[in-house]
Formats: sequence, C-alpha cells, structure tokens
Amino acid sequence: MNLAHHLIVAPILIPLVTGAALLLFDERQRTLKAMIGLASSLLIFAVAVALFRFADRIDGPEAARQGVYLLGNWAAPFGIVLVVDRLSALMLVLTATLAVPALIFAMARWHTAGAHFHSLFQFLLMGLNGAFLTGDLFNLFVFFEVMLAASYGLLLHGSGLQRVKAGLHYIAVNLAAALLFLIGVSLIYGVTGTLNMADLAERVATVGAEQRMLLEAGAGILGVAFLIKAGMWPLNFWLPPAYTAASAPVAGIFAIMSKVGIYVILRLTLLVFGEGTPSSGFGLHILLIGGLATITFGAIGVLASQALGRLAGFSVLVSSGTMLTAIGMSSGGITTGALFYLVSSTLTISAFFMLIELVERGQDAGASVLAVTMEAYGDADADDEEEEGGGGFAMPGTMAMLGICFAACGILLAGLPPLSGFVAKFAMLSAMLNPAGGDSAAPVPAYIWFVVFLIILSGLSALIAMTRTGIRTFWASMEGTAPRVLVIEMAPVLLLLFATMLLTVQAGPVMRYMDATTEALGATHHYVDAVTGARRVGAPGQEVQP
Amino acid sequence: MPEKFLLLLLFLPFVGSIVTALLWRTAARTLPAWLAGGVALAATILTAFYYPSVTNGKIVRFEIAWLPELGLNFTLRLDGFAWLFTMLVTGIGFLVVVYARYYMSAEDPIPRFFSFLLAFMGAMLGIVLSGNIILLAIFWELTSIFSFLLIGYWYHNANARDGARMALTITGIGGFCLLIGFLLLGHIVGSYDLDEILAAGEVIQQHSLYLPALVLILMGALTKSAQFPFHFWLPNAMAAPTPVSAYLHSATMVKAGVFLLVRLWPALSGTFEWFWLVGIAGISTLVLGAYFAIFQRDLKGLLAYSTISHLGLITTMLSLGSPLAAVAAIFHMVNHATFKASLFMAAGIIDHETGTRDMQKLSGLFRFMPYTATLAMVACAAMAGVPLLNGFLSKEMFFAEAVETHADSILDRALPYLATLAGAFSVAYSIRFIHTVFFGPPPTDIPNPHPHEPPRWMRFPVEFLVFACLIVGIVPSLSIGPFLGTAVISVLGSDTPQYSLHVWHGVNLPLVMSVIAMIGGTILYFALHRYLAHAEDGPPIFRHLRGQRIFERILVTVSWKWARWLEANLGTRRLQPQLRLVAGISFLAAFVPLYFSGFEAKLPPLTGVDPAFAMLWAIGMLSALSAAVVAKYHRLAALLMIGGAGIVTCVTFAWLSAPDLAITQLLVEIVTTVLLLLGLRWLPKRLGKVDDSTSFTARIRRLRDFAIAATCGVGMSILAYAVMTLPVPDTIANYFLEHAYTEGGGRNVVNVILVDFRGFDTMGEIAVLGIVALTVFALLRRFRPAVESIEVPEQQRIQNAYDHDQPERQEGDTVRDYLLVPSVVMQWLFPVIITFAIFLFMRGHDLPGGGFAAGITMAIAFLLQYLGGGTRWAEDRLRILPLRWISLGLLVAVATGAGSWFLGYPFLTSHSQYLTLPLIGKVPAATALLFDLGVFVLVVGATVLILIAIAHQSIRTYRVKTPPKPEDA
Amino acid sequence: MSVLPYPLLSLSLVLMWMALNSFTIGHLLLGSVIATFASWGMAALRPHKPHIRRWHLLPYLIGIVLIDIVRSNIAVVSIIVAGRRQRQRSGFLTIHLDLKDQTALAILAVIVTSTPGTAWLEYNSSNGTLLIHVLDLVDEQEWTDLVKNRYERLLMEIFE
Amino acid sequence: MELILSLGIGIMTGSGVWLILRPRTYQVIIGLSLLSYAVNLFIFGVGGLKVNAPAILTDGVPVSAYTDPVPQALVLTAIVIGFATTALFLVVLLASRGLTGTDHVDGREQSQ
Amino acid sequence: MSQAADLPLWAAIAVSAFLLLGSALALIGTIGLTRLQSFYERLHAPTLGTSWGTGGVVMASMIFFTVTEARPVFQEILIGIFVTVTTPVTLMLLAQAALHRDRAEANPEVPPWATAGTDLEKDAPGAVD
Amino acid sequence: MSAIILYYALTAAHVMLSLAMALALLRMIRGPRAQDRVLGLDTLYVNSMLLLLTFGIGSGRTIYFEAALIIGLLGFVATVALAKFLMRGEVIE
Ligand code: NA
Ligand code: NA
Repeated sequence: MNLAHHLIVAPILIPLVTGAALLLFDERQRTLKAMIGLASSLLIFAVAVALFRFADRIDGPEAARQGVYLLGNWAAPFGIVLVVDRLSALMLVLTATLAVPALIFAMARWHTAGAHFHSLFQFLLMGLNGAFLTGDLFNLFVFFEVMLAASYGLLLHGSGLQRVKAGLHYIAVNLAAALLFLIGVSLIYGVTGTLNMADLAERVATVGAEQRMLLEAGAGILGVAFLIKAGMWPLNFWLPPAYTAASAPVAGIFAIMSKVGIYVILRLTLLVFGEGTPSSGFGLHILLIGGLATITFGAIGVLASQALGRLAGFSVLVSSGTMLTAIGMSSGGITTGALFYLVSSTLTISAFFMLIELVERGQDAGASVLAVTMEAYGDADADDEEEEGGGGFAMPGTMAMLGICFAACGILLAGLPPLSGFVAKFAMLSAMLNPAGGDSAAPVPAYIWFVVFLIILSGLSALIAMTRTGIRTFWASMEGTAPRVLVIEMAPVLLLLFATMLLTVQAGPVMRYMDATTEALGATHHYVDAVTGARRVGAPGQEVQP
Repeated sequence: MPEKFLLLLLFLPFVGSIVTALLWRTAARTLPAWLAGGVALAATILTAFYYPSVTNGKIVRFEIAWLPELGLNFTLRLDGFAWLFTMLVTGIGFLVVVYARYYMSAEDPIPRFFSFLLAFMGAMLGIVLSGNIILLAIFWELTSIFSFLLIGYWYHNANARDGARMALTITGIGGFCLLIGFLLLGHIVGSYDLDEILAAGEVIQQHSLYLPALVLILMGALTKSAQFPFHFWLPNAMAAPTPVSAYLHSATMVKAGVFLLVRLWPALSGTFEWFWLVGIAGISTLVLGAYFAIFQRDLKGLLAYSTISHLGLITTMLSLGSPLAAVAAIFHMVNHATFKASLFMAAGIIDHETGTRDMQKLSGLFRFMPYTATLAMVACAAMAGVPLLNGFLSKEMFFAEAVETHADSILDRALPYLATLAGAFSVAYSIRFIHTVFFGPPPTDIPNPHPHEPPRWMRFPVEFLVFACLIVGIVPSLSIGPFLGTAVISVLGSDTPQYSLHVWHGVNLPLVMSVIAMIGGTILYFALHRYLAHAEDGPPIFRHLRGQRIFERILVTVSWKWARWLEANLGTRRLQPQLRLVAGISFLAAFVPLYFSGFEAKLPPLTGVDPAFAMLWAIGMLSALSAAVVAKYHRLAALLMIGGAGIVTCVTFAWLSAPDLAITQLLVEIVTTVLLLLGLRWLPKRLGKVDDSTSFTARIRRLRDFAIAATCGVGMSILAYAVMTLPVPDTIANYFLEHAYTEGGGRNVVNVILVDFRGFDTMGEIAVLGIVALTVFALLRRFRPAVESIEVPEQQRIQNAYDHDQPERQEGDTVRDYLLVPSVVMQWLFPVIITFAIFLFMRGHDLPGGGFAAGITMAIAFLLQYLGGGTRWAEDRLRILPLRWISLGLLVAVATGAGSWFLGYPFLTSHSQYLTLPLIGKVPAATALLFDLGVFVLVVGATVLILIAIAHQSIRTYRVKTPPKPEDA
Repeated sequence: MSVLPYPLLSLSLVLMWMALNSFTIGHLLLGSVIATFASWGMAALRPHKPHIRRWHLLPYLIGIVLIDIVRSNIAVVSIIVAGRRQRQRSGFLTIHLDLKDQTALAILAVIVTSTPGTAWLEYNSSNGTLLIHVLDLVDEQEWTDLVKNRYERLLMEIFE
Repeated sequence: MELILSLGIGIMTGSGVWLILRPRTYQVIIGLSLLSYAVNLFIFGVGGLKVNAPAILTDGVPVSAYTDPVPQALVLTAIVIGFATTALFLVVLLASRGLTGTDHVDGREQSQ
Repeated sequence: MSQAADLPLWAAIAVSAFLLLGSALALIGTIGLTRLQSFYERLHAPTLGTSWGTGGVVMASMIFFTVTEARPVFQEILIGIFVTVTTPVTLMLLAQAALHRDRAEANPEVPPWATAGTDLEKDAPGAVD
Repeated sequence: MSAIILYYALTAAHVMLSLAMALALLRMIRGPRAQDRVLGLDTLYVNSMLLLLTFGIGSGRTIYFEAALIIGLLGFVATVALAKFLMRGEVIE
C-alpha cells in the first residue's frame, strides 16, 4: 500500500474537507474562501490527471487491482470499493476540467449572490467524484444524493423567482427519482444479496428464473431513476428550466450532472447486462428509442428556444439523447465515438452556459435579470453587498471575443468542423456507417439510417437556432452596447473552448484512450476480477503489515 | 518542392488571418491589406513553384496521422487539377485583396474583413488540397462558415444578415449531406483516402449504396454551387461587399461544388443515375439562371444569376460523363472565374462611384469612366461567348458536346436546343449590362452624380483579369493550354481525350448554334429593352415564385412555428404531468419485464395473520388514506395523519426486530412534524375552492390520477410481497453478522455497518444533511414571505388585543401565562434529554442508538427550549453555532477515517478493541466511535440549523417589496 | 458559575444514568461526569431557581398524589364505562391560588393534570386565578378544597 | 405479516402517489413523506420479515436467526436523507409561495 | 418467549395482571376519547393511559425483567416519570389553545375572558416573547 | 404454565393496545376540531409506547426500551408544537 494508492479517495475527500473547512470562515471573507476553493479545485484536477494517467497504463489484472480502493479495508463485496478505471478517471478529469473554469467565473461576481457558494460547490464536486468512483450501488445512491443536495443549493443560489420555481420542479422530480433509486437498489439486493457492482455482475449469472424477473424489475426501476437524471424524454422536462434558471457558473458545472446518469447507465448496462449474461441486452431497446426521442425533443426544443439559456438547456438534452442512443446501439466503435462526444459536448455546454450570461449582460433583458437578483440579494443583509470589480480587469475587445466564443459554441453544438463537435459526430457516424474493418458488403440496417438522420438533424437545428439567436444578439441588437466583462469571466470560457480545440488536435490519442476505455468496459470479467481480487492490507500476498 | 510545403501553403492564409485579426485596433487601413495581399501573393508564388511536381499526372502527397483508427488523416494532395484551382484561389485572391484595399471604406472594420477573407482562402485551399474526403468535408463546412461571416460583414444591414443566414443554412444542410455521402463512400470503399476512392470507381458504382451516396454528395455539391433548386441563396448573398462576391460567389466558393463533381468524376460519373440527377440539375440551372439574369435590376443580381447559369453549364457538361465534356467543364471553370470576377469588380467600381447598382437608374456611364467601361464590356463579351475571348472557347466546346449523344433520352436530345436558348439568354443579359449601364443619356437619379474613374490600383485587378480573358481567348494553347492539360490528365488519367484549343474549328454545328444564340440574344434584348427599363425586379412568371421567400417561409414554419408547437405538446412546463410520467413509467419499467418473463401474482395464503399486526396496519393504511384525502383543505389534519402513519411505521420496525430503525424513525418523525409546522405558518391560511372540482375535465383528471396512484400502489404491493417472500439469497449480510463483533468490535450489527463496514455511506449521508442545512440556510436568507403571511398570525393578534385591553395586563402576558408551567418543565427536561442523548450515543455500537439518533435527540433538546422560551430567549442563553457544528462534524468524521493512513491502512479502516478501564470495566474503544462522534456533531448542527433558520423568519422584519431598480452591469 | 449548580438535579441525572445502564461504580463515575456536564447546560438556561425549604414533605406529597391518581382512575373508568347511561356533569372551575413559586405551580399543574378527571386549563398570573376543568363536577367546593387544601398548602409549605 | 405489510406499503404508495400528483405544494410534501415511509418499509422488507429475532449479536445464536442488517442500515441512511430532503423541499415551497404568492406547484394558478 | 418459560408462576401472574391492567386502562382511556361529548371532557380520557395505564405496563415490564435478569431493573421507571411529567404539559397547552379558540369564536360553553383581577405582582417566566 | 399465562396476557394486551390505537386514530379522523385530532395523535403515541413495552416483555429483550423511552420523553415535543401552533399560529416565536 503506497501513498499514491490513497489518491483514489482524494477526489472525494479534498472537496469534502475544503467544503467543511470553508464553513469556519465568515461569509464576508469571500476572496479568501474563493482562493481556498480554487486551490482545492486545482488540487482535485491534479489528482484527477494523476489517476487518469494511472488508468491509461492499466493493462493486466495486477494493475487493475491497484485501481481498486477498499474503504475501511474490507474486501469486496462486503465493504465499499472505489474503482479507478479508464472510464471513471476520464469522468474525474472532465469534472475537474469544468470545475476550475466555473469557479473562476463565479469569482467575478456570482459567488457573492448568496451564502456558502464555495462550500456547496465543493460538495457538488464531492458528489460527482464519488458517483464516478464508487463501485457500490448503494454508495452510488449516497453520492447521487450528495451531488443532488449540493445541486439544489447551487441551483437556488442567488434565489429569485425563476430559480425557485424551476428549483421546486427540479427537486420534486429528483426526489421521486431518489425514491425509485432506493426501490431499485433494494429489489436488486433482495434478489442477489449484494450491493457491490462487480459482485452483482457475477451473481446475476446464477440467479434463478423466478428471481431474475424481480431483478429485471429492479433494474427497470433503477433505470428510470438514472434516466431521469440523464434527461431522457419524456422524463426530462424539468431539465431545461432548471439549467436555464441556474446562475451561469452553476449551469457551467451542471453540464456534467446529466452525464452522471449516462455514466451509470453505460457502466451498469455493460457490467450487469453485458454480453454473455443471461439478461444480456436488457433495456437496450428502450435506451435506443428513448435516446432518439430525446434527440428529437432536444432538437425541437433548441429550435423553439427564444432565449439562449433555454437553447443551452435543450442542447443538454440533445447531448444526452445522443449518448443514450449510442449506448443503446451497444457497439464498441459507437461507444468510443460517444465517449469522445460526451467529453466534447460537456465542455461545449459548460462554456456555452457561462458565455450566455456574458452575452446577455449586454442586453436589457439579461441586465435586468441580474439586477433583480442583485436586488433580491442585496436587500436582506448588508454584508452581502456586491463587491464590484473585486475580481480584476475588464476584458478588452469584449464584443469580438464574445462573438468568437459564440461562434465557436455554435460550431461545436452543430457539430461543424473544425472543432471537436465535428470529430465526435464523425467518429460516431463513421462507426455506425462504416464499422471497423469496413465490411462493405454488410448492409446498413434501417434504424441506423434513422439514427444518422436524427444526429444530423439535431446538428442542423443547433445550426439554425444558433445562427438565428447569434444574428439577433450580435448583429441585430448589440450595436454599441458592449457589456463590461472581466478577464476572469472570459478566461474560463476560453479555457473550455481551448480544451475542445485541444481535443480536436489530439483527436488521435484521445480516441485511442476512448477505444481502450470501451474495450475495458466490454471486458467485464477484468473489472470483476479487479474488484473481487483486490486484497486487504495485511491479507496474505500483500505488503507487510505496518 | 518538398511535400511539407503544402502544409505551409495551407496554413499561410490561416496564420495571416489570425495576425490580421490581431490588428483589430490599429488605425492603419492599409496594413491589413498589405498583409493579406502579401499572404495571397506568397501563396500564389508557392503554388507556382509546385507546377513541375504535378505535370503528367504526378501527385504531391503529404500526410499527418490524425485519427488513423477512423481513417481520418490530415492528408494533403496536390495534382494538376488541384494545382490549377489553387492558382485560381490564390491568384484571384490576391487580385481581390488589391481591389478591396480601395473598395472598403474607412468606416468599415478593415482588419476583420481581411482576416475573414484570408481564412476563407485557407478553407478553400483546404478543399482543393484535401487528400482525404473527410478532411475535404471539414474544409467544405469551413468555407460555408467564412462565407457566412463575409456575407454578414455589414451586419447592420438586414439584407446582409438574412443573406448570410440563408447561405449558411443551405450550404450547411448540403455540407451535412455531403458528410454522410462521404461516410457512405468510406463504407463502400473501406477508406476515406481520395486516391483509394478514385481507384475504386467500379466498386462504388456497383454497390447498393451508390445511389444514396451519390444523392447525398450531390446535395452537397449542388447546394454549394447554387444549382437549381438550391440556387436562391446566391442572389441574396450579394449583400456582401463586392470583393466578397467577386471572390467567393463567382470565382471560388461556388466553384467548390463543381470542383467536387470533377474531383469525384472518375469514381462517380458515367452512370445513368449520375446523368439524370446531375443533368437535370445542370440544365435547369443553366436555362433558368440565364433567364432570371435578364430580369434583374441589380447589377450584382444579374451577375449572380449569370453565375448560377454558368455553374449550371459546368454541371451539365459534367453530367454527360464524356471525357471531352469534362475537359470543357474544367476549362470553363477557369474562364468563368476570370471574366466573372472582373465583372463583379467592375460592378463594384460602378457601385462605388455612383452609389447605386440599380440598372434602371444607371445610364451612360461610359462618358464618366471610359476605361472601366471598356474593361467591363470586354468581360461581358467573354461572358456572352464572343469569339476571341476565353468564354467563347469553352462555350463552343460545350455546344460541341451538347450535340453529341451520351445517354440517349429526351434530356439528351433536348440539350442542343436548351444550350442554344441559354446561350441566347446570356447574350441578352450581357448586352443589357453593357447597354443600360454605359450607354444612353447621363444618369439623373443616382446618389453620387459625379462618378469618375476609380484609383489606378483599384482598376488593376480588373485589367489583369480582362487581359487574361483576351490572352486565353486569342492564344489558348500558348497560355492556358499546358496548365489545362496538366489538370485534365490528373482527373481523367488514361481516359484523357484528344482535344484542341483553337479559336477556329471551321463552320460547324457549334458555331452555328453560337451565331443563333448571338443573334437571338440580341433580338431578345432589344425586344425587352423598354420593358426592362421600367419593369419591377425579377423575371416574369417566376417573379412571385421566389425560392428565397419559400425558403424563409418553410424555415420559419418548420424551425419556429412547428418547433414551438411540438415543444409545447411533446413537453410540459408543469410539474404534475411530469410526476405523472415518472409514476407511470416507473410502473411500466417494473412490470413490463415481469410481464414478459411470465410473472404471476399468486394470491397469498391468509394464514398466520397476527390480529394485532393487522389492526396496527389498518391504522397505518387509514392514516395514509386520510392524509391523502384531507391534505388539500385540512393541512394540519394531514400532518397529524402522516404522524399516525409514521408511528405505525415505527412500531412495525420494532415489531419486526429492527429497534434502531424504530428509534431513528421516531426521532425523525418528531423533528419533521415540528419542521412542517414551522412551515405551515407561511402557507396561505385556508384555501377557498381554487379549482372547479366538479367540472367534467377535473373529474377525468382526478380519475386518471387515481388510476395512476392505485396502479402504483398495487404494483408496489405485488413487488413488496414478491420480494419479501423470496428465498433469502446468500447475502453479504452473513459476513457482517459473522464479523461485526470479531472485527468491527460491536454487537449492534446495524451500527457496525453504518460506522465501519459501510462507514463511507454514512459519511456521504451526513454530508447530505449538512449540505441541505446549508441550502436551507442560504435560501432562507433571501426568503420573502407572501404579503398576506407577513402579518402576525390571527391568534396572536386576538391575544395581544386582549392583553392590551386589560389594564392590569401587558402585551404578551397571555403567551407568558400560557407557557408559564410548560416552560418550567421544558427547562428541567433540558439536562435530562442531554443525558439521554449521551446515553444513546455511547451505546450505539453495541445496542440500538448511535450518533445519528443521539444527534437528533440533542437537537430536540435545543428545539424544546426554542419552543418554550422563544427564539430570543433561547439565543440569549444558548450560543449555538450550527455552522461550526456542521463543519466540525464533517472534519471529525474525515479525520477519523484518515487516521488509518498513518498506520498504512485505507481510509476509514477502524481499529477496535475493548479497553478495560479501572472501575468501569470493559469499554468499547473503536475508532468507529470517534467517527460516530462526527456524525453526532453534524446531525446536531444541521438539524438545529434547519429548524432555527425557519424559526428565525418569525422574528425577521420584512421590508415592503419594492420594484427592482435597473442596475447597470 | 459553580461546578455543581444544581446538586439535586445532578443527583437525579446520575440516578437516571445508572438506571439506564447499570448500578455499578463505573457508571456512577461516568454518570457523575455526564450529569455535571448536563447540569451546566441547565445553568446556561438561567432558569428560575426553586428554594426547597422542607423537602422531607416531598415523599408525602408523592404518596397522596399516587393514591389520588388511583382513586380518580377508578372514578373516570366508571364514568367512561357507564357511558351515556349516567350523564356526568363536567364543568369549569375557577380557583384563586396563593401559590407564586413557578416550580411549585408547575408541580401543581402536573399533579392536577396527571390526575384523571381534572385538567389544568389556564393560570392567570395577573390575578392568580386558575381555571380547571373537572369531569365529574358534582360539588365545586370539594374540588376547590382538593386543590387548595390538599395540594397547594403542601406545596407552599415545601417551597415558600 | 408479509401480506399485511405489503398491502400497507401499497396503500401508502398509492396515497403518496396520489398526493404528489396534486397541485398544491403542501400536498406534494405530504405525499413525499408517505412515499418515503413506503419506500423505507419496502427496503426493510427485502431482507425478509422476522418477528422476535435478536437485533443484537448474542453468543450462540446462529447467523440465520438474525434479521438481515443490511437493509436496516440502508433504511437508516434513507431515513436521514429523506428527512433532509423533506426539509429542503419545505423551504423551497415556502420560498416559492413567498415569491409567487401561490402555493401551486407551478408557481401560478392553472386556468385549465 | 424463551425467558418466559423460566418465569416463576407468581411472576407470570403478576406480570400478566399488570399488563392487562395497563392495557385495559389505556383502552378505556381511548374509548373515553371516542365517546365523551366535548373536547374538555375528552381531555381527561388519555390520562388513564398515561397514569395507571403506563404504570401497569411499566410495572409488568419491571417485574418481568427483574425476575428474568435476576437483578433489579429500574429503567422503566424513567418512562413512568417522563410520561407523568410531559403529558400534563401537552394537555394543558392543548386545552388552553382550545380555550382561546373557543373564546375567540365566542363559544358560550367556555368561561369568557377573565376581565377582573387584582394587582398581583408579575412573576414572569422565561417566555419573553 | 408461566409461558401460557404470559402468552395470553400478551396477546390480549397487544389486541387491546392496537384497538386503543385504532380508537385514537378514529378521534384523529373524526376531529371535529384540530385540538381533538392532536389529542388523538398524542394518545396514539402513548399507546404505541405501551405496545413497544409489551414487545419487550414478549421478546424478553430490552432493546425496545429505548424506543419506548423516546416516546415517553420526546413524543410530547411534537404535540406541544402542534398545540402551540393552534394557540399562537406559530411554533417558535
Ligand atoms: Na446504532
Ligand atoms: Na387530568
């Protein structure tokens, strides 16, 4: 047990400790709190990168076991395990990549709009990281709840009519989802007698027919809970209003939240209902059909959106729908492309949410929304007065920068070249139409045409909507009213967009990582072996007990 | 030339673009132009040096691995045809830059213009140089994007915005189709590499996906080249600055479509489908474009439709599938680029000098600008196909091909006539251009009544291009000949036909057709002359059938009206339908698998029913049902009812041997009741009948909800019964039962699970509680009660009034008397409850209890003091800092967990042993107890914070709501 | 603040602790520590501190209350079981109290209310009147005597 | 036992579902409370029902005699989280009521 | 009921008797709660359960565990004490609330607001609000 | 013999206490006024406490004691809050 091994639990503990410690400081010491929060986020990022590099080197069972952390030194399946593999490491890095810019963005003004922003932000990171790392079904529930609880707080951060209205729906639906989660988990436990995912994968094979029905019923209910989170139509109507109402940096980090549902679905369908298991392919049709419906609804919503915020909200749905469809098609190549798409679209949507606030700041509507928030907030307590310009310098060339960023977001959302949105779409479409090996004789199934059509259509709707709103915003109305945008507000957006550019340029290596991820996901027995084979400290065959 | 210089060639414009963009604040107008010109010229020269490397079918290839697994590499490929096009793109690009230097006015943001222009040039070069079709598609879309930006350059002008959007939408759709077409090509061939695709013509054409691939690729090509019926975006793109029109919309971008047809000609052409699809599009565009051009009032409109028509001509030639026609097509691409670019520039000069492009206003400009007029006339002649000019040569080749039979059909046979007709039209609009603009009386109604010749260097590009028209027209084989040959060989390879580039081929059928077209066109023009001088814009018959308007209408209808309707009807913004869906879908998710697995709900035997348990649950069910019934109008009753359901739940837990659950549920029950009561204070007092509950729809709605609720209830019953009666699997619980005492050091297995085996869950759980407390606190800081709730409750007003009226009483006496006795009891209970909380905490590991239960108990002790004494009284005496407690609790829990690191164990590893203390005896001393202490501390803090935060609302004073003042950001 | 602000309370808490756990020396010690802490908590509330002058009368009080409760249990059971056949006369009764000590009042309230058949309703501190409700109000004076002579006098002796 | 408890769970679920489909926020929160009882009992039930089983490890008692402690631990976590979310929902509905002036779940009265 | 078999007969009888006494009193109390006519009458009913109802069951429990565990068990007494102390608080608060509501609604069944009074010194409790 | 006596006594106690709880619920449902319902709930609490104590006797285990003690010591808090709400319209002032 070397020191590095403990890094696995760090992405959960760092934000927890930071979030808790920040409560000890007075609300007025915002700058200090922000700095601590930022330092913590950067540290999480560094840890995530280290874990990512570790995960990338995993080959063979011994390395895979090194990625398993036995909490409390209890062997799986009895204790709770954390598992770092390529997929979880990827999600960790993605989360941290969103967190740092969102936090920087918030430091300009938003963190003053309510109490305990920084603690809640850290707790959200804790929930996200925990959900990605855990290898235990009930622990997943707990981290879902941590994440949701923090997201409730962050969504309502800044208060105001819209947020509270949207928040009420968001919370109501997610509470229902939490109950479903519990029912599903307990059913699965009742049938299999385990909560550990790897153990579950093993036990599923031995479950008798009578019990299997209940297992599948449990999985179905659990699936609904995840699909609510992932935003599948028709369980997703809460999502656009909630994301739209959230303050910009919050929406920026929320971009990853719907992906948690996707992540879990991806992991569990492959692990528990993967190839070779008795219930193989369970629910895939639902994912495919639901995914397509979600893309359609998302694309329609994108077109129907007048406000940029809603447009972005529906873009989240398009992204989710695409992912669900890809998972539902259950082919290695498509999954690889979909993972690339996941990263790309998450970065895009995050950047876009933050950008929207800056863009709308120049418009009357946006300004008054902000004014209302500030009024609502500044009114209760004198100590929360906005520290104007506390963050730094106004951005030079604001309009040009905003325009470029907006165009970049539009290009990314529409999946146009040259940014990563195109590469992602190409990778998926290419895998659908041109499965590896290029067996040209094989006919393309009809449903694939439909998928291709919808994916293209969603890009087109983004293109139309983005040009429409972009023209209205930048060309038709913003003449001469350049908003005051601080460097620390612009930089996060640029940082995220730069990440998409990096993703494009480094598409080769990234895609190879995704390919390895897909392969690892498919090799269920490796995962199971890693988890069940991980040894307790002090157990035979391990280093000497200290 | 080394291959890698191709990269330089490609990136030079992009780098130039970025550098130019960085000049956004410089005052100098010329610097960006110099920079752009320099880049263009350098690119031209660089290209020129590549010529020797591409002659005789040689190919320069340069490849960087990008996404090799998916067959997408950064492959650049220069052959003769690409070279010719590269020269066109860079050379004309240079001329346009020079022209634009003078055309753009000082008020325009010059750097942005040149930046976009250079970026476009790079994208265009990318199309030309791509050796991988996906890469080509990438640059293809890029040209659309930069074209959009350039058309919308003067975005304050609504036409520019609309034109830009339309162009992007159409070409964007085309681009998406093209991408899919290419993916299909890749599917067929097994590679996206251009060379491999070109070599696989037979495979492609015999594949079942050939037609879909062809259609999709043609969608891309035809939209880009503004072919019928996608032509209408081009005239609307004329809102762009004229240099843009000259460059993008005549010489280069619109040529991308036909370039692609030529590029893929070896792989795709020669089939029946190709002939029909490409042919119909080409011929209809050729004729209709020319026809429409005649009736344009706008100079640039005329040129735009003329461009459409000429592109149709090229498309038509490519449709024929004959190598000779392909040669003619390539030749005409070059020719059209030269004369059309020069004409656009001339039109720009005219516009620049006179302030208008309306041909009904322009007249007799020859006398003001004879030199420009002459140049324009020569270019017009080339456009009309007058001998000794380049247009004539390619047109003759076209006529020659038109009379040949290719794919015998009505289309093939009609082609000579249609070609001649289009030729006549083109003569007519060419004459119109010259005649109306340069001849006749001086203009009377133009914004700038004193036009004159443009600056020397503004005219230079026109001169250069017109000169090229002449040279090529007079000595074709000496000028363009070798280059054309190189290009043709690279496309056609061994199929390259014999062709001659001579002005005079003797009197043959094509020449006769030309003559007919000349005469016919002249007659047509003069017949229409008077009509055109006053007619409204647009061609007769088709005037009202404008693609643009149809497009706009469709776009608005589909992408806005339908979308909004669909969004509203496929989704909802209301909560109830959402929850209905969640409930319904959850039921389906559980029972569809059960149904398909043949699940049967067996009727359970009615034996062994304990009457007391049945009675207990009769109470539970009745409570639940009553709560459901009364929750709307009798809130307090509903609260009591769920209290009843709660107590039944507690007793059930106890009955079924789960004392820990009973305790916890009970404590939570108590706190929740107080919590909801605290909330009730702020809800509207009593509802009037808010909705018409007797209406038919309301009844239907309730019936539906009842059905959903009943279904879910029945479903849950079935599931619960099924899972409860399942044979117990080999669960992980056995391990816990076996090891809780030996390794976890506790006899209360539930507690050992909570603080040790699954302590991580508990850590997360307390985090949730802490987070929620924070959220509650934060939200309540912004809390504004509804106006009618701000007032003191009615009871208090009555009691205060009574106190006020009695001489011996003071306000508040009633409540003081009311709580006189209870508060004494509550105070004395305070230390008792604290002791009890400690008791619960200490024994948790071995017996029912634990940190959570103890924490809630402690919180209740505090709560009781608030209840008895009021907020101010309690806070005057008890300094509770709940935030600190929350923080401390979390930190203690984490620190306990992290302590095991120092012993080399994973997080949360517990160490337990029984210490034997003197007198006290064996005491459990597990580190888990310390962890539980963290739980305890946090639970106290969070619970108190939540309750107190709400309670504090009663003593806050609320300012009357003021309308928000606008605040400048 | 003294270390043991409420010795009687602390003693009771120690007894409570030992009743909850076990009567061992260890728990006596542990219980003392905890009781001390808890009584500090009590001290923080700064409650009205009663002065018990004649605490030896307390057991006597408890004794008579227990007997009364048994008696009234029987009375009330008979009323309920008899049901409507025997219409009971319930009613309100106002009694003037001389007792002022808050703790003593609390004890009186507990006694009155714990006893089935009588319920403490309202005490008016401005004039010292107490309103009680009696389930079987045959003779008002009998009930007034019960409260005044049997309980209040004893309590006044103990506390004042 | 099983039969009665499952019926009870069903009734609680049905009542809860009915309530969360109602338009008033207070009805929804009462419904969520009922649902959380039902779900807690359900989780508890998957471990199998045992009357008079020892709740605390006692020497000499076979493992099979105990109730399954895992669902109990899960229920405890669920109770805590349920309490937290109820509190949160309550505060949000209060805030919504304060800002919108109505206690309708959509923040405005439906004319429908 | 493993220990029950070890119970001496006298203890079993005593336990049973107290148990039945307590339960019966509790039941009669609730019968009173349902049958008595006015709220103020009903107020008396639950005290049966909280006085000797609780007492009976507590005694039963104490005897039972004292005998089975062969040591004095007193913890149930605490329940008795707590119930005795807390129930009056509940009942008097509830009764007074009812009284005030009835007076506010001018219900003739209840005594009206006290209007006369002597100038007695105020002995204000903690409630300052 | 002891076991049989105790068994019948316990069963009778269970039934009586359950019945008592049912009657208390009846009062909660019937009202007619809020204070009646609260009184019903309080009675329900006390009766369930007694029920828990009888479980303890039935099982011979003391683990039910805490739950009963909690009702005895803290159960009144909810009722007090309810009563105060009725009296003052506000739980904590
Ligand atoms: Na415990
Ligand atoms: Na009484």
